[in-house]
Amino acid sequence: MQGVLGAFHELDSAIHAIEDLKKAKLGDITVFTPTPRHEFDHVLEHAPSKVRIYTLVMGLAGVTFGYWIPVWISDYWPLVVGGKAIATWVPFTILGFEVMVLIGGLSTVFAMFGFSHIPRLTMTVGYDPRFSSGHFGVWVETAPEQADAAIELLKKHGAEEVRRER
Amino acid sequence: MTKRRKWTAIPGLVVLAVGAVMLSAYSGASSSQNNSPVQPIAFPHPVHVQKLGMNCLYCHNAANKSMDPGLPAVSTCVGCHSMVGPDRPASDLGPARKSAEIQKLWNYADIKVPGAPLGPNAKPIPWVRIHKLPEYVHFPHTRHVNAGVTCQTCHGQVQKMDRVYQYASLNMGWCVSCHVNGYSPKEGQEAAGYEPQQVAPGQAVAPAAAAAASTERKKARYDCANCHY
Amino acid sequence: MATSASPLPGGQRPNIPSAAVRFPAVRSYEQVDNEIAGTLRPTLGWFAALGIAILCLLVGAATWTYQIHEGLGAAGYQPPVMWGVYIITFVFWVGIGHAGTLISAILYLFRAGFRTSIYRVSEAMTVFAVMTAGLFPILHLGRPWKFFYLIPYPNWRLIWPNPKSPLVWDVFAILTYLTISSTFLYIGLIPDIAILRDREKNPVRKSILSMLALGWRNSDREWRHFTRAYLFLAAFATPLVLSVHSVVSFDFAMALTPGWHATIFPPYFVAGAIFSGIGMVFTIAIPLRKAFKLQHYITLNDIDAAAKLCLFTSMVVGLAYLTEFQIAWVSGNKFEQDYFWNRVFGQWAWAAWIMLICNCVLPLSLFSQKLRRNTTWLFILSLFINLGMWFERFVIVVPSLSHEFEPWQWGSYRPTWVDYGILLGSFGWFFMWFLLFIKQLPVMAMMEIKEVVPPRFKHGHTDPHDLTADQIDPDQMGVAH
Amino acid sequence: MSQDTLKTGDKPTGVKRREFLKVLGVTGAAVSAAACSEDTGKLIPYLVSPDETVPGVSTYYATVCRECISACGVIAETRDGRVIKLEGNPDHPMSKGALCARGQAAPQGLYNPDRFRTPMVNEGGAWKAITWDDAVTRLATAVAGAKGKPSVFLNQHESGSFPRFLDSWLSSMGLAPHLSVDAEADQAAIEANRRSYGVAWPSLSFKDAKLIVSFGADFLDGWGAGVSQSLDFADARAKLDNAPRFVYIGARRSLTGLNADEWIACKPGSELSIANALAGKSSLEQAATDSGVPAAQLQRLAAEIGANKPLLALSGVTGDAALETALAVAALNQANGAVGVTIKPAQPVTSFEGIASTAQVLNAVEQMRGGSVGIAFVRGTNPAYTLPKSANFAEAFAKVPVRVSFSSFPDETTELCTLIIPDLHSLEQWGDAEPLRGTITLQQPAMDPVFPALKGSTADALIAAAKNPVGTYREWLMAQLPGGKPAIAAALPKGMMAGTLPARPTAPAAPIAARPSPASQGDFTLVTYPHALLGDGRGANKPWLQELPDPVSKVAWSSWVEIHPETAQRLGIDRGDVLEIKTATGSVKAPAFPYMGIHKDAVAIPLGQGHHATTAMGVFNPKKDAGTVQWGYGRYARDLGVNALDLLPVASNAAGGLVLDGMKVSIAKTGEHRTLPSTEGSARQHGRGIARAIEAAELNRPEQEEHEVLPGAASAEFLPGLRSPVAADAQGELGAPTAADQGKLKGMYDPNDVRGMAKRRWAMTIDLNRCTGCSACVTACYAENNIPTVGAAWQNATIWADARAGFNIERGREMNWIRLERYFEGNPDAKFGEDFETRFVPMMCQHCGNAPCEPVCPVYATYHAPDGLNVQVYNRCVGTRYCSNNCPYKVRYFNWFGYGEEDRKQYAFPEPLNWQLNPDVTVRGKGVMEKCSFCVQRIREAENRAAVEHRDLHGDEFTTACAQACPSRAITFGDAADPSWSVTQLIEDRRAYHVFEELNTFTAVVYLKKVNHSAGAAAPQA
Repeated sequence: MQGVLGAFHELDSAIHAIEDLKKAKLGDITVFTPTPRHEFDHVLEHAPSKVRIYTLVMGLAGVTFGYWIPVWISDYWPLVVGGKAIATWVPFTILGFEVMVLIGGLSTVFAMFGFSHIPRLTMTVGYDPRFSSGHFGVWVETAPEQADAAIELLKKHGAEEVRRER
Repeated sequence: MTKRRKWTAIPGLVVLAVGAVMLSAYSGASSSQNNSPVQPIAFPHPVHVQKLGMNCLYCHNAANKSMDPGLPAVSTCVGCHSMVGPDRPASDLGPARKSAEIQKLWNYADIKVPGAPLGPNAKPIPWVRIHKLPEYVHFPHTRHVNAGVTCQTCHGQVQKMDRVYQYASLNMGWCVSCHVNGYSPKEGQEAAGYEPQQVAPGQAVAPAAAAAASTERKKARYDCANCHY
Repeated sequence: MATSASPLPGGQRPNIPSAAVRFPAVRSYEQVDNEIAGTLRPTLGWFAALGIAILCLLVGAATWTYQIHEGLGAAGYQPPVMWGVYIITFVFWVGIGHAGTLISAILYLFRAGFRTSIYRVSEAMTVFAVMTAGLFPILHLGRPWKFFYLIPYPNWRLIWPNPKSPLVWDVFAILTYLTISSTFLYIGLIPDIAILRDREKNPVRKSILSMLALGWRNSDREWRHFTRAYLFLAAFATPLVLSVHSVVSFDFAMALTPGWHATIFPPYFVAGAIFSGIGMVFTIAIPLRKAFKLQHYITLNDIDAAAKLCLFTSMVVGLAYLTEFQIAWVSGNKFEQDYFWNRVFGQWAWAAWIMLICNCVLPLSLFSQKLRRNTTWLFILSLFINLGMWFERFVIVVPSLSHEFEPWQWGSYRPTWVDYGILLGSFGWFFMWFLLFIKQLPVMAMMEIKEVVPPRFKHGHTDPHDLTADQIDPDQMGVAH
Repeated sequence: MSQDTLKTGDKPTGVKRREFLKVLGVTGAAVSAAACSEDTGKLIPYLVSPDETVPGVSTYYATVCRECISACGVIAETRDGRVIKLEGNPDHPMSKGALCARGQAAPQGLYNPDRFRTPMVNEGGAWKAITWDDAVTRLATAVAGAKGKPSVFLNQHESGSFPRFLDSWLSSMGLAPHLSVDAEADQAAIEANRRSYGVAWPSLSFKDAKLIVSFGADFLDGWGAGVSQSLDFADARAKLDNAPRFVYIGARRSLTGLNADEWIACKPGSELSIANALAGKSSLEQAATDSGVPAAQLQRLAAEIGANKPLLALSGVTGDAALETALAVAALNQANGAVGVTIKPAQPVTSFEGIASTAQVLNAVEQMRGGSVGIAFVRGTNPAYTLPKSANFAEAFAKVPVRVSFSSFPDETTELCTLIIPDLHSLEQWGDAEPLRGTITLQQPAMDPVFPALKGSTADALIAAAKNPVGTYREWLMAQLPGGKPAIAAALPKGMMAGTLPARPTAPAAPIAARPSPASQGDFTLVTYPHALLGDGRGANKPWLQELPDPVSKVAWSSWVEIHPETAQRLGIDRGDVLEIKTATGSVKAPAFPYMGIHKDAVAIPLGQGHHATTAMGVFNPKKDAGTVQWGYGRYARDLGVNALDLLPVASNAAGGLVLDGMKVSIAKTGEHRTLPSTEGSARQHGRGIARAIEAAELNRPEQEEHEVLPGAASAEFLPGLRSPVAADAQGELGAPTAADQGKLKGMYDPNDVRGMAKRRWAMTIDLNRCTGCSACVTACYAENNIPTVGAAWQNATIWADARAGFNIERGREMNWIRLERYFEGNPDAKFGEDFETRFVPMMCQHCGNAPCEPVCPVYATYHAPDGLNVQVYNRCVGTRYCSNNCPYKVRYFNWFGYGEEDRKQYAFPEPLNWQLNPDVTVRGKGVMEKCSFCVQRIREAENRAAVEHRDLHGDEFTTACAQACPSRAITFGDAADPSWSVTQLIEDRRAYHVFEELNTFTAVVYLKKVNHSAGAAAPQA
């Protein structure tokens, strides 16, 4: 995988660079930013995250499981305590809730990992330590022949540094 | 970047470890099943039970009367073995020989010559215990024996064991599953290794035999206080 | 449509300008990194503090070993007071463990600005407090080596824990809470760890940080899912906070014991927990702010806001106390009335009054803005609040048990050195973790601070894009126009 | 648990290890639940198995109890050759199957760790263990040496043939006859009985009395034949119509006094004038002024006596006018038609015959002091302790060259001896007794001697020493008994035979030569009395009796000074303030116990504590001192409390009995404070209706309308409690799975829904009208259920912990599964003279149908068994103690230390006390909760027996330990779901109620209200 990486110090220059890159259709664009700026979402126009679906489904699965454990346990070895019914669903709501939160919460996290491809075993090309501190990075995945165009475009928008990677 | 890949294995290992722990806990790996210690005297159950046809209750005489099965007093052994000494003549049990084990018995019982009673310095035989329930478990042998549970159901076919070993796990789950699912005389017979007698069609069956062949499962209470108090 | 009205240029939602001046003294992203990551350099004072904490922990550990060897009688239990310092301290720590998630999750949903600078500290506090609290249910067992009987796992006994027991609810609630809150903390940490990773020179530390950062690279895709997941996690954590302390309160409310058997307990406990938690946040954040020279991040405005929350919860707690007495009064239940009389005017008056003064009287001083903005006073007050909240649990646990239905079995309670030793140990354990944390990982969420620090621009704010939007708005993330 | 391994076998204790191993090897002996090791250990078989015993099955021997002089017939339960429990002999006229706390504790004498394990000789001040034969030869030479010289033999009084054998032996050796000593017997009463009725002790019939008046006669705690008297008294009071009213006259309200309907608090020593006045010998006004009792009260009493014949008046006065009072009371009886009706000289209690008076003992002491005595013997009794210090027994005793002791324990007297040949315990030797004229009770050894080094009883030793041709004592004894061998063989199983023994010589009573003793000054009068449980002190070395709270003060492991709250307030004395009590002859220091039942000008101190070795020995340390002889009456008794006898001058009443009260004392605060080791939380009910009572008149009134709580309507509320939900019953024999609902509905959400309910429900009724508070049930429970005692000084923690006797009890850590609550009724801050009522409530696990303890347990360690038991599973318990917090009755007890683990210093059953452990009951380890199990082991035993015999349980087939022991038959146990059990009738009694019924716990224990007979109601409405 190869392409061109531009590092910007100013937010607006990066935004404009991206717009032009999109117009020029030079390839897929990935933006690196120290902190989430929704300007990028506006220009990149990505679809909303699907994480919420996992949260919902696994939450429901969790609450079901959370009710099922105590009921099964109680019936598995029926012992009367305090003259109460063997499977008393009312207090089991607590367990249901806790297990829902546990499974729902964890699966949300794992869904997030999955969608954003982490944990990532290798540092892919097209990343620079500066992007975690102060700089915005724009990575265009282009064929070598179009690379020069991309470089020129990024430079025009005032990228501090532009480099070609493979 | 191999270094990076290694650590992805860690969660997997953790999962495996947890699984293993649970499996061992579930399978009762902690119990002393199959433990078969060396006894001070290598008492041959097969000879006494199968060849000589002695009943379990002859020696373990309290099994049907008490919580404890009871253990033969040295005098019980000597009852026969003061005559049946170390010098064994040829018999259907084997050629003439000198039995080291009976000699040991004589040493414990302090007997020098055949026919002598227990000597003055007789001391009990320190048998090594094999089947042991924790003290907080109260197991009434009498109740089980009288309910027709054959000894072998729990102790295995001791009549075939040259050296007795712990047959069952004696785990709580093991006890309970029998109480819950029930026990039929037929299973008992099979466990004991007795052939169910063949009955020709139309031939009357002795009631005892019929009872022994019954497959009706009898269940038992399984609340904790049956055994734990 | 025919109308003379003219829309805003650009048709964008107008944004909150105030956010721009949250941290007047913070100019650039790099400054955030340098200043906050700069606090990670260990100092002599830190080593000293850590040493003391570990010493206390060792004392506690030794005491527990002795208690296990000798039997629980080594502690000061006096039947019918079958629960004592351990359960009191358990509830105390669980309570502390609430402010963290509250601040980070609930305030996050409410968009409370003052959250940004203190939530990392309080989340860490939460995790360690819950880790501490989690020890006590095991500590106070007669046979701690059998604690696994409480955990539902398939076993050859074929027998399981009793799901009707509040203590089993506790196991579930506390473990869930520990898992979720530590996940919450960790997720929030990932981007910051990435920052540290990129700054780190030492190869060993770098590789460790790389593992922890899970290869985070600040790509737009990562951020998109990250913010979404963070929002839902916060949405989950919020009811969890409320549920956990309610469950803890069930340990008491589900019992017949006069003084315990009350429906008000869940809200009462939650309020108390939040109150004590904020108290602990002050105890921790105020010295930290000084020691790390972060006054321009944890601004007086933030502290003032937190103090207001503290005042509010204090009044809620006070109301709960009054309600308890009122319930006893109108209930016409003799046992209940006897008990509450005994609580305030009898045997246990001293404890009850410590509780009332520390939790309901002193915090009233926060009506004065001068005091709200006086960190010294807040620190002192927070110590009183911690004390008062410990005694609140004391008043709930001990007097109730010592003065129950059966007069023949009325008794008293005097803890022994064993109880105090283990109490000390718990503080050692908590602060050991906390001190280790503050020198390994940033005590403030750098990336969230960057969110409210204006980025660098080339052509000022004349851009067709809404570049004045310095406030991140999770609901609008990734919404296409 | 490795108790049953060989490695513990080689400990050099004198115990018959082998026997013990046999036992433990084959039986799943009782050991700690916590210690569930994989160490399976060894199986040690018998050499020759005893014919009549089956391993793991109890064998029962009828024998005699020798703990007090009554000599009740008892049955010893033995398991694999060990006595594990004593129970009353149901056929015996004296005990009728009941047994008091002291009798229950006998095995702790048998297995007492401080018992002498070998004979010992004192050579040059150093003690040395010798063989039994050696000891006997030394005895023979000593006796030969003393021939012709005067001699003294002090023998603990006992009924039967041994005294006769002893005298014949002594005369054959040319020695003086023995003195039969008992420090507890009321010698004045005995002498008065002799003079008025011609017998030492007529049997009393409370049943036939219309009015009972007791002048300080504590017939429920130690005065006379305790068990039979309590049985009869309870029966009398249980008659709901015209039950006798009971008036107690005395300066101190004892346990007996607390059972009275009215207490007439007179000045100490003024009983005489009251008795005379009531008998019409003097004016009531005179009596009123002497006694400080309002005349009106006395007049009412006089009227009552006139109106309620026959009367039963008893005198147990111990002042110097004791004999005169007793005679006056006898006159009162004769005047009111008591003789032959309520007092039956025709059926004398023969065990009281032949007691030597204390005066005789003191004269013997003087004889010794004279220096002429050549040899002195002591057996069972402990004069160095039971005689006032002012008698200087030790100094006189020292003048005797040869001093032989046959005592089993290292007590004060034994320590002064030169030769010790320990007697066997009465459970190890042959003997006989005649408690009631015409009933010979046989004492047979229930087991081989615990310590094989002790080859024989005292009698055997004497025989051996005399080279006497009679052979063994057993042979001699058999020759004495009527009917010969066949009759005896027939009698042994029952332990009784008809016939009488030769009458015993009684020395004429004479007071000791009056000795000038300095007159004490002080504004208080001293009252001392034998401890209700420790008696004259002989019970002090038995942990059960030390642990058992005194029925009145509820104080354990300690002495106390009773003082009236009014006086205490006046002097600024608080409960627990250490007071110094001074007389001219001595002084003692003990904590104060403000008690409404003591005259405001008197202080009372119980006897029985304050045992000391001649040289101080320091706190016993189980790890180090286990091997050494524990002088001062053993590890459990030594240095506890004070001996009130130190205060007494040597003075005797006209009957020769020691004067125990009436001397002036001065009291002073020492400034010290000691919390009393008491099980009492609050002595008041605070209107919580735990112990309820009802006026007799009220009770006899016809039934009220329904909504009234009182009469039998109760059963409706009872149903749920006396039914129990079923689960975990695969067989369905108890109901559920085969019930109408197929076992689906196992709940009790609707208490009136009978589906899914069990066919069996173990339940219990406790009749508070019968209960006298004697606490025998508590000790019986300790014995049956292996309950540890926790009060010993060394049973606390180790580091920075308080090593004080009773400290665990101060902290409420006592383990009594059944406890006796003593609640005072009436004005809490009453001035002296205002009467008060006392109610005793035996409180144990109520086995609730809706048990609060059950749902809170996280591990199912406690749950509701299909047969209605609230079960505690020790091995499942993790010790969260939540169950106890949630128990309204507070009847759950926690093992704070390893009381049941033999390697702990807190171990409650040091060798050989652990021989007594009940193999059917798990000994609890540290960190687990325990509580009353309704003797589930007995239930299982019965169920097993029934199952093996292919039958159902019979009604009243067995009962719990407490119910069995109860000397007043207050407790009834049974299956509430099966009408063939008598408990089902009692539940329907109109006095029945549940404690804390409003909590909907649906308890299985039903209490029957106490019935009061107040003064007003007492007037016979004919």
